[in-house]
Amino acid sequence: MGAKLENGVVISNDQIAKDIYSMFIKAPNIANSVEMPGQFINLYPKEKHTILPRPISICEVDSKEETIRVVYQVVGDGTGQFAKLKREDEIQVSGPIGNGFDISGDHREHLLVGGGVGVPPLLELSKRLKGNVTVVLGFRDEPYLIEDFEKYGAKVYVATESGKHGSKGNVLDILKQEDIKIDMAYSCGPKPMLKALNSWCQEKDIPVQVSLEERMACGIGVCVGCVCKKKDSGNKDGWSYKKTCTDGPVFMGSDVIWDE
Amino acid sequence: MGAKLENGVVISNDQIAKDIYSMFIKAPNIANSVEMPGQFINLYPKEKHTILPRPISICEVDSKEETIRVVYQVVGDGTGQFAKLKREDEIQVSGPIGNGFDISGDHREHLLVGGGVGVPPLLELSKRLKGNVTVVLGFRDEPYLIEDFEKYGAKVYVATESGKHGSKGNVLDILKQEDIKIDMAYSCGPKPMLKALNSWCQEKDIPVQVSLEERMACGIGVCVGCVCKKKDSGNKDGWSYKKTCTDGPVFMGSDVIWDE
Amino acid sequence: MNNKLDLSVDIAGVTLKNPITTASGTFAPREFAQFMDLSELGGVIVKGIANVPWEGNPTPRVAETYGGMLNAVGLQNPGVDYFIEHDLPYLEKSGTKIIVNIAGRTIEDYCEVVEKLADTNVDLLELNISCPNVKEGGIGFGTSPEMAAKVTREVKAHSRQPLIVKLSPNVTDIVEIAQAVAEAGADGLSLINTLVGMKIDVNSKKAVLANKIGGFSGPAIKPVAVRMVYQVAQAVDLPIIGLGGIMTGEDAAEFILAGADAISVGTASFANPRACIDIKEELINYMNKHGFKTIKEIQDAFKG
Amino acid sequence: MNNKLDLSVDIAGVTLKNPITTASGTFAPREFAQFMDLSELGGVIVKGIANVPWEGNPTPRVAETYGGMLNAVGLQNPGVDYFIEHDLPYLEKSGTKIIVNIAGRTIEDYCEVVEKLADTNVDLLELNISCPNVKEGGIGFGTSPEMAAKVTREVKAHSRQPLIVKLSPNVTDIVEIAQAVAEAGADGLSLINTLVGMKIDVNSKKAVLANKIGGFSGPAIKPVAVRMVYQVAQAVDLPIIGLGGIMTGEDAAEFILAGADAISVGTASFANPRACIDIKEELINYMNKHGFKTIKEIQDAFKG
Ligand SMILES: Cc1cc2nc3c(=O)[nH]c(=O)nc-3n(C[C@H](O)[C@H](O)[C@H](O)COP(=O)(O)OP(=O)(O)OC[C@H]3O[C@@H](n4cnc5c(N)ncnc54)[C@H](O)[C@@H]3O)c2cc1C
Ligand SMILES: Cc1cc2nc3c(=O)[nH]c(=O)nc-3n(C[C@H](O)[C@H](O)[C@H](O)COP(=O)(O)OP(=O)(O)OC[C@H]3O[C@@H](n4cnc5c(N)ncnc54)[C@H](O)[C@@H]3O)c2cc1C
Ligand SMILES: Cc1cc2nc3c(=O)[nH]c(=O)nc-3n(C[C@H](O)[C@H](O)[C@H](O)COP(=O)(O)O)c2cc1C
Ligand SMILES: Cc1cc2nc3c(=O)[nH]c(=O)nc-3n(C[C@H](O)[C@H](O)[C@H](O)COP(=O)(O)O)c2cc1C
Ligand code: FES
Ligand code: FES
Repeated sequence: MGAKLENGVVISNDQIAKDIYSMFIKAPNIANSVEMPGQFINLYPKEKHTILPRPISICEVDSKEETIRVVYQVVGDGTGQFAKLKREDEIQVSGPIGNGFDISGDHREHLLVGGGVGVPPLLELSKRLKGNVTVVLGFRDEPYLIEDFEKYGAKVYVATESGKHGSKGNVLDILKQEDIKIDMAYSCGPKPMLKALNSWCQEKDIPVQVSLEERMACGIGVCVGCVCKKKDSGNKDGWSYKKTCTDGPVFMGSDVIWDE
Repeated sequence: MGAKLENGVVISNDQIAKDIYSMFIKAPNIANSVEMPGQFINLYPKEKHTILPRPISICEVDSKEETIRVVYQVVGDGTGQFAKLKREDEIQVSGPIGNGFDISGDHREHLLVGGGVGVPPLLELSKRLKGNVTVVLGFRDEPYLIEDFEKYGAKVYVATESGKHGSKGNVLDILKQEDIKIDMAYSCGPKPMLKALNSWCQEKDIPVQVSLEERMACGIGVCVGCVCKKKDSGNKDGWSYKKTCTDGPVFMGSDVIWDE
Repeated sequence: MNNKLDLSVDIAGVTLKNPITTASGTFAPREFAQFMDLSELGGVIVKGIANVPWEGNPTPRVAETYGGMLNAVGLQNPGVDYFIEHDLPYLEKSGTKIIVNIAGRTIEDYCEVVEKLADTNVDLLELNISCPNVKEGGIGFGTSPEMAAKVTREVKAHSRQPLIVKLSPNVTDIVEIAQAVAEAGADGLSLINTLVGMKIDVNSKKAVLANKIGGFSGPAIKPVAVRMVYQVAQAVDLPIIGLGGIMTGEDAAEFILAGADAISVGTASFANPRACIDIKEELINYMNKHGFKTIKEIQDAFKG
Repeated sequence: MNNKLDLSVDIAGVTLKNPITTASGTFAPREFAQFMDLSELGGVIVKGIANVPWEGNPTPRVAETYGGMLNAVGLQNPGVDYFIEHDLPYLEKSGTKIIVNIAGRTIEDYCEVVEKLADTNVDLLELNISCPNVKEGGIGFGTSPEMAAKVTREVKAHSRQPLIVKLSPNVTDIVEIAQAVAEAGADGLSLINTLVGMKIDVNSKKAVLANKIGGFSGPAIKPVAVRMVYQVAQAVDLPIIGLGGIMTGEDAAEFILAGADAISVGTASFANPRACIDIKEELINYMNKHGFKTIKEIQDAFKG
């Protein structure tokens, strides 16, 4: 269907954990064009010294209300500006962008693994999946979105690095402890986590879809700034650069060159 | 006493004519340091792509309320940002800056001539002058601050270019028509107006103080960006560059080199 | 749009319906067709194409700076054969002029590309001489007048379409380079390419770009670009495509006043995917406000 | 301030109590003393001083650009005799190191200034080789390695204090210039001076500056400055004062990571008269957050 550009209108923008905000944006053209969970949008900061859009995953889409929900962490200038947006403020948005998670197969036992700001896109995914959904989430300190996952019927495990909530440790520790039935794994989060999960899945012969993150400029497939290495016959070493924004962000873990 | 730097707090910021705003800023250190009418302050725009302060004349100072009043026209990016300020917003201010109008003499018949955004500083001047004050103001289309001058007992003449208000024409036309008694003239406004007034005063042998305007960078006497030519023995041609911001903005009309 | 305005401009004998083109490397026709009608553009300048595919640099390749950005994409491109087969047919249907930006590591590389393009419907060639040249030890062709003239002369001898040479701003004397290129037979000039910049992440204590240094573009660099367009327009009698930080129609007018005949929109298209169209409309508003009927009238109105 | 931190740095044998200095032309001691205690600064670099008074350029001399500014002050200054009589005594009481920036149109001009300063309490000299040189036809000394070396060598021979040479960034190869200056005997380097920019007012259709082109400074240019400091620090073994667009303590840290030993705050002092002090405090916060005890430790932490 292609990406749209529109002036979204902020419906709400609330802090839900330390430095973490949940924002609902009314953006009818974009909301009606979302095809797959795991797609993202670009939010354009308003202050003129910040010129690049910020890619943020679609956390939930409500086609009746024509809203997109995003959950984002304030880490710098752009997300700092987003945190100041108030109800009825306008914000330029483009999207939906990218190839999200493939849910067209007939798998029944789904494992969703999220870390930090990789958690949000898994929420829309968990809503759309048919079958049993187990969600394993890792946070540094303070978990968020847990009730949202539970509301849609997922079984949720939480790990925190500090051990303040859930079990102390990381998502892999949970996977090793618990005996979860899995036909297909889906994941989004920091690269080391994705890499470890990919190895674990390979050992167990479980297919895994991973959502990658790269520094982006255009966010719409133009600048070739955001590439990642995907296995194929593209060059003599058996890989080629793919655009994380529009060829991804979701790839099969087995297709990704992890060695960096 | 020197200039101060402080975070002013906006008390009010109201549109009073087309593109013209009147803003009261609480800035105790600055308000308490104003020495002469005709001094100005620097307002620092908040958005990060605008990096230089905007020089704006002090229109009124209230040392009891510790406020500075400025009246400014929206002409570009910086003043556009000021127009969006709301009650209780903070804005960085430095001031008071410059040599204002000299009111230490014992003149009794004062003529104040203002054009456009040169009108505001004359208000504080008219308040402080002892004796009879006649004010002649020129505007393109829509006059402002007239009642304020009248409130302080000045006799006010208004000229507009369009003729919509007051008499059609410019301030010089009024001076030539009316028979105003003058010991000392004071003026602020566009350079062509100042120049014409200076010539007129010279003919009549009336001393005139003029407030000049120049593009400024620092606004505090550092960059030497804002110079104007003042007669003196400084170089072989009988003039030297003076800083409009701190040596001025007010000079004796007879000291200014007008030929540009 | 105002009927009384004539926005068309002539660049080396090719008429663009308006002066708005897309800066090389910042515009991909299919992607932007999602947001605009390409036929509204004066011309599309495609990203740098070499004789063979280039892999480009490792990531991170991009970073934001204060009012600008850095890129070290390393001219990743699929090569001229792929371009002719896959991208050109799409462009031919887009209803705008096609300008191909050419990358190369040797003079032979460049010549091979323009020869392959000779039989196509490409309207104009834009020679990027900021590329690192391998034969002369990595120094860009664009940093010495002799090298710039040499590559221009040879590529011109092999090309059918008019040749615009795109200059690097990272030189002591831009006028000297422009004159050398003009004497060597260039049909027009584009300026400027990116400055060279660097950003260090103070938290990770590492250069943000994998390549450490990269091309610096965006509104931050506009004063350098306007200055160079002005200096070159005073000295060289060739059509100029001006670019570097254009974000608004008034920025476009500023370049035209400085001496540009057409302009390109680069980084602005990342900040706003509809930038080219918005800039065109703002330029029309500017012309109406100031009573300009043609682009030439803007140029002639410059008072120095 | 944290007692465990040692902010002091050594520049050519002179110890600055902290790495914060004031960029030449953007700081006047008496004016800034209204807003800060000058003894909090590592050093004050005063505006360019010539052998005789210079009148400078006509106005407008300054303009704002997107995240930056242009100036064409034309090095207006009252001359070295006036400086020694009127400004130096004030500076001597300020409790900070005194660094004098030197302007000249000929090598003899420069030499006269440093000779007059030899008997004073000035701590360091900073040679501005971006000035137009009249003898060689207006080309800046700083744009050719030969000229830069020549002026450095001669001025060094006439000066008592250590000589920092301040480089112009408007060159094809900054490293080549830095190396030439180093070989000619410079005791340190400052980089960068202003880029060259232009702005045209699209309403008046005139260049905003009377001089048309001018020096371009401010946060917009920071990526160019960081890149040059990095490149020169890799190649030349001299202390470096880094500057160009520093607005925050993290910007200062970025220059130190790139290889600078000290930094100067320029245009930022216009945007905020207390910028030097704020930047110092932010740098201290940065050091505390990252566990740095000395400026050298920041420099050594750069991971490439
Ligand atoms: C496909 C994708 C989906 C994402 N989804 C989310 C999400 O749902 N929630 C969330 O909180 N974050 C998400 N991120 C990360 C988010 O884009 C960055 O945190 C954000 O861009 C930081 O912007 P800033 O201006 O606050 O930070 P700054 O550090 O000031 O940004 C400077 C520049 O670096 C880029 N940048 C900084 N951090 C990152 C990063 N981690 N990844 C990519 N670019 C970065 C910015 O876009 C900007 O161009 C996602 C990233 C990608 C690539
Ligand atoms: C001593 C002095 C007192 C002033 N008092 C007033 C006042 O009381 N009310 C009022 O409305 N205006 C006043 N002005 C003019 C006012 O400073 C400018 O209108 C304002 O700076 C424009 O800023 P901008 O960002 O909106 O415009 P832009 O055009 O976007 O500004 C760009 C740059 O140019 C400078 N600039 C633009 N116009 C002028 C100008 N006319 N004079 C000096 N610099 C300018 C700005 O400061 C800024 O650095 C005064 C100017 C001076 C020098
Ligand atoms: C991501 C990116 C890729 C670019 N690729 C090319 C290229 O392939 N060939 C070229 O001549 N210029 C290339 N450029 C330079 C631009 O065409 C343009 O000259 C520069 O960005 C300045 O314009 P701007 O400030 O409007 O972006 C690229 C710029 C960017 C940002
Ligand atoms: C108004 C102004 C005057 C300057 N005068 C001088 C000068 O006299 N000598 C000099 O070497 N550099 C001079 N400079 C350059 C600055 O010292 C500095 O190198 C440059 O502005 C970059 O730093 P910044 O971006 O922090 O301002 C001047 C800069 C400005 C803005
Ligand atoms: S971010 Fe530009 S192509 Fe992906
Ligand atoms: S504005 Fe800087 S000296 Fe007057």
